[in-house]
Amino acid sequence: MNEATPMSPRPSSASTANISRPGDTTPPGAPERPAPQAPGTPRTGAGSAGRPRQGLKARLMKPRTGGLLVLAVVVAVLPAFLQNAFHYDVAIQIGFNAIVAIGLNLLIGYCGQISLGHAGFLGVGAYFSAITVTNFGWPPLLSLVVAAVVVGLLAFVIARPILRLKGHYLAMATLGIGLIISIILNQEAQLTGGPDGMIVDPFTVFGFEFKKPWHWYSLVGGLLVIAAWLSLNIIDSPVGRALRAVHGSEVAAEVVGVDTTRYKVMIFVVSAVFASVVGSLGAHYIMFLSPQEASFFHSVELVIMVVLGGMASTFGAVVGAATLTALPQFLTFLEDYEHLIFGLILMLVMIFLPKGVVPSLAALFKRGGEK
Amino acid sequence: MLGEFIQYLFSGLTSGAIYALVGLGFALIYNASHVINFAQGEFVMLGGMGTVFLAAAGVPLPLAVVVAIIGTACVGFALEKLAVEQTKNASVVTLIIITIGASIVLRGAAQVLFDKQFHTLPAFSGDEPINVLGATITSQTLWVLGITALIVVVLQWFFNRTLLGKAILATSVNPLAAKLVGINVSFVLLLSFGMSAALGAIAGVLITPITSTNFEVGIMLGLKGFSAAILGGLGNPFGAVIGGLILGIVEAFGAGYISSEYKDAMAFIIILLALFFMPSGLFGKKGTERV
Amino acid sequence: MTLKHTRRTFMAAVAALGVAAAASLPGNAQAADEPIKIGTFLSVTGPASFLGDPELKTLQMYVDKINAEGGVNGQPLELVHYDTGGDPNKAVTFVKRLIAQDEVDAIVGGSTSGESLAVMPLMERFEVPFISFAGSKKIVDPVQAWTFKTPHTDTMACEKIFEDMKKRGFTQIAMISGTGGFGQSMQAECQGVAPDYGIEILADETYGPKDTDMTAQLTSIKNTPGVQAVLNPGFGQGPAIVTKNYRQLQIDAPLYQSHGVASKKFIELAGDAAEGVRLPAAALLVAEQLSDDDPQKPVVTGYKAAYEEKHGEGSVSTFGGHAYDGLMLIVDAMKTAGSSEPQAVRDALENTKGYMGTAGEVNFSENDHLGLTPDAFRMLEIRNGDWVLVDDTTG
Amino acid sequence: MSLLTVDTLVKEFGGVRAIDDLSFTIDPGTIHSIIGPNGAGKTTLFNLVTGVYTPTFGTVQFNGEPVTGKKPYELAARGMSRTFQNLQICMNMTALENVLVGRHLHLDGRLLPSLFRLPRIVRGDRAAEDMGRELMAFVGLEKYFDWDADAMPYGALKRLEIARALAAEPKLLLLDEPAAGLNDVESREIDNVIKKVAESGVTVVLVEHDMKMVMEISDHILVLDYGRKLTEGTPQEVRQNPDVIAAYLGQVA
Repeated sequence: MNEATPMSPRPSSASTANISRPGDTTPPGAPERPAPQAPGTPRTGAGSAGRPRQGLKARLMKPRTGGLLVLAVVVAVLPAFLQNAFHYDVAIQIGFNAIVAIGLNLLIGYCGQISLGHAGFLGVGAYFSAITVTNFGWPPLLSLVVAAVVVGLLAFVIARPILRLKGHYLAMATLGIGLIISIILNQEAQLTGGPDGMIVDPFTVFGFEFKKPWHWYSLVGGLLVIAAWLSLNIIDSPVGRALRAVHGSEVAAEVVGVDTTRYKVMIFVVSAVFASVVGSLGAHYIMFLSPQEASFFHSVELVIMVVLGGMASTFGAVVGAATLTALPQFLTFLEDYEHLIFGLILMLVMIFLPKGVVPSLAALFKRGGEK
Repeated sequence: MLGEFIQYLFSGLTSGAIYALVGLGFALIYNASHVINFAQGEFVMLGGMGTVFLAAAGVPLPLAVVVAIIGTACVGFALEKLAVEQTKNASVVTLIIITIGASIVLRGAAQVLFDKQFHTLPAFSGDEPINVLGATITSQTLWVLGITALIVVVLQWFFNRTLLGKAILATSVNPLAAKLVGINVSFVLLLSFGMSAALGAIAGVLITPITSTNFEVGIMLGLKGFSAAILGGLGNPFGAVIGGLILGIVEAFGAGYISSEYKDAMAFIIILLALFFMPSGLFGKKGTERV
Repeated sequence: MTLKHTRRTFMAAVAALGVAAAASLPGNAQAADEPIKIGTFLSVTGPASFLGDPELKTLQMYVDKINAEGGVNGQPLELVHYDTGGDPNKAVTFVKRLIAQDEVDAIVGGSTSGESLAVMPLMERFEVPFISFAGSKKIVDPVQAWTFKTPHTDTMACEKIFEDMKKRGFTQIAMISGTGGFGQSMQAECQGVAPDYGIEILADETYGPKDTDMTAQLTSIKNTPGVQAVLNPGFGQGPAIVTKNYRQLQIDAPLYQSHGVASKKFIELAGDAAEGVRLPAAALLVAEQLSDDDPQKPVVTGYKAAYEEKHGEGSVSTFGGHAYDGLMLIVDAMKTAGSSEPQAVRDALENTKGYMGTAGEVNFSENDHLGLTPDAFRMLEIRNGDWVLVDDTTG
Repeated sequence: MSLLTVDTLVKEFGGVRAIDDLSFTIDPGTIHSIIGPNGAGKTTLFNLVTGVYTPTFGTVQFNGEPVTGKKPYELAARGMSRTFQNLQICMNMTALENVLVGRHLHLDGRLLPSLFRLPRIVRGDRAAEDMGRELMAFVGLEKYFDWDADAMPYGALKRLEIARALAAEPKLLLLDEPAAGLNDVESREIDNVIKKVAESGVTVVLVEHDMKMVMEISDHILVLDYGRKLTEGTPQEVRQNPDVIAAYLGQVA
């Protein structure tokens, strides 16, 4: 006589996760595992015994301090391994991609909203900077900021109607937006140079021109650390919890007062702005810009970075960006078989580490640690 | 001008029928597994390229067509068995990436196995255009439309009248319940991938005389097919067909009456508008969220 | 704070180490016999693969051939090649790799204009002799010290076509162009030079590179009164579909294609519909039809025979020819300079005079890094499924 | 004045009336139960009251203010909070983080302060975590603070939902079958929690099948049948109502 038997609950992961399919349900009565205890994190008793005082070790274990420190060290030490302009170029490209992936990860990994059109925002940012600096002589830094504002506004206007959509429909809508942007960039040749692209002026700030690889490396490395810091800040904050709640259970988030639409729009805009800034800088770095930057393929590449590295993991996004940027450089010796092998690697990683490299390895590590 | 209007309509139907056939493949797999298979365009490519190369190797054309379709179906089986089935609990985004990976693999394999050139097949019943009310249409377009219609009818019959078809529908609605009543769910999934691949291959054979084919032709066709399936509404094969036809017709009228530069953009704007008012596509299931 | 996070910290560290490891990319290897390294970056895959594929095949074939004949200046050639997939950004990375990592002596390639334009600043900065295989005029105008190119410019093709139209008395035409880089460039260049030939463009339509049906655009053209001829610049399968649709709609005005379809493949794809189509192309396509005293004849018949022997009857295209010219120009310059030292090679290249290639006679100078004249183009017509030379400007 | 007033409420799904001309009021400071057989429309009613569904007809007033058609988060801001019959736990978060989501309305939810982790965010989160731990202890989840939600047993998740709902400090708490699927011991614990909540001044509305529990803790009971009000009153009155016995309790026997 139960209205719905508790034996057939619709687990939240299937009913409200934005993208779901039959079978990907997590049984709510999952087998009880021993309570995990993080080493070095003191526990408090029940109630008002006050919060734990955190020692230095505990603080270093937090991603916002420890993880960020590791990232900063890697960025600082990496040049010792970079032997030439090509190595620097790959490192810089990794940095650019990683920043976009970190932003996109906030949207896809944490908020659970897919976008197959983010290269479009990157492209708008890039072209805005390229055109205003090269054709109209704006200072590059000003262009970059204005471009970010313009892209932010564009994303804001688009986000509201689009983010009502769920799952594959959202994928389609974002794909459509990206394609429309890319078509415009291709067609408005007087302004953009069309499919052949346009030459872009160098990046100068107050008279200093970013010319040498290490100039760019320092800039991008610094921005990467800042982007990771901002991302980690967001995740572990009221905003971040609201975002993750939207992913976990949209209706639950709503009934405790989270304006889910507002947060979806907010993070869509943030991730678009990340992409825009990278677009602007990238155009100056390459000193050439073509509509391929805004293409569907680039959008898909960015999503692959996020998913491959690990959704809902800031450092996963970095690892994903690094892997996807560097891997083709390692596979060139395969010549005609390059694409075949690249696709196989992608498939195998996703089949065997479906949550992405970093979270899957982390889970493995965790299980190992408990034994 | 009537002739002009009808010509645009024919033009739209030609492209639209192609999109519809590819969209149908998306719908079929989605129906059974709720997976969007981004390698669907590659099935179309394999059907066309396979036929071309078998024929070039001296296999009689009709036999080449059959072998290419069966071969592509086997690729579909393999994709389900070796990739999709191995990922029971993967999120849908992960599955999307896996099927994108599969499409890269298939393109890479085709590039090595076949070549990078464009190829074509002779039209089934000659190249003579048919005049209708001052407009012309090629007989191959009629083949595409006719076979698409036939496939829709056969699919309707299959899903509504046969036990196996009903089993697929049941699996789509509730895989657990389907399993409990004795349906071999993994067989159903395997079958749907095979059917969808075969359908893609048929599309490939049908459209090669119109568009030609090469190892990368699947990318754009996949994209359009996906758009068609979404516009029509997921889970409804009939919707995918209508979605494809609408897409083709919007492009043709856009190119004819407004601007050929922005005809693709217009098609996507129509899709966005449609989704804005109908978030589950034109014929998709609108469910109230149960909490 | 939480367990999830602490573990992630560890993993981040591990991952970061991975990045560091990844940074030690393939190291510099110096071969013992010190070959001359020729670098190339081509769209072997992607939308322009029909350019990159024959280009790479040509380069590989002739590098082997040259080595079998004893190499250049006593040194063997080594070809280092990367596939850009047509992406200018990838081209930039690969060119940095060619220059900084592979330490090549010269670079040829860039199947598309976008790729070529994107990497030119690098060639200038690192002072590497570079020969592009792409069409755009912007590559050699203004002239950059280190950049040369082998194919005719798109403007020349327009001029050749309009010349033929003028000769046949056509003054009002329509254009239907692909929206790819090549189609758009041709569209713009042709619009620019049309007034010089007294030609008026009455209708200007476009189609996407992957479109499946162009009857809508062609119906607009058909219904535009006064159109005497139609020009379709584009490449890939698009022009073949346009040609088929053109016949389907029974448009009577003559159809012109561009040098973007200058391979037998086009005739194969368009079938009977291709009958009567005219296009400007290099002499390569009609090698056998050239008169025996044509100085270009030995070059084009030689290349054609060699390529088709390896890759099949009818497989030759002018695209592969551009790669042949590029490689030979570099090799000749190295022979002239007596070394592969960049500055010497560049100077020798710039002083190339009377090189007879598949595209025509090349005369580089300080102000001309293209070195071809419009008459290097031949006007061809498709008759009975083959090319027929129709202009009499050639010798 | 009543806290919640529902007036001539109607909800149709494709022509079928799941809620049909329903009116009732809920007074502050009571434990109010809604009972009825399967498909009586209890959960639909919850969804209508909390804004998850929009009514076809009729009005809802909360705290003297008309709130018909308001979004769930707007109602939450006015002091309404709820749990779900089918768990709605964020499985991608830890238990404590789930409770902190419930605290959302009392924290700074603007982007920039969070982005730069201003001191106010740090302070707010710290206080919220303390409160979250207290609430988890309150519902008996001391051992689960830093557990990933997807690793917790069903009964614990049911209680976690209550803790999350309480973190919003609601005036009105709607609990949809909080004891469903729990064993007797767990049920009694939930029982106690509900009583404690009510004692703290929160008005509780309960949908529950466990008649023993309903009769024991309710101040007032509303009986639904086919979307309509069958009767309402004190547990005593309801128990003796012949319609109720026929339509509902009769089935049990």
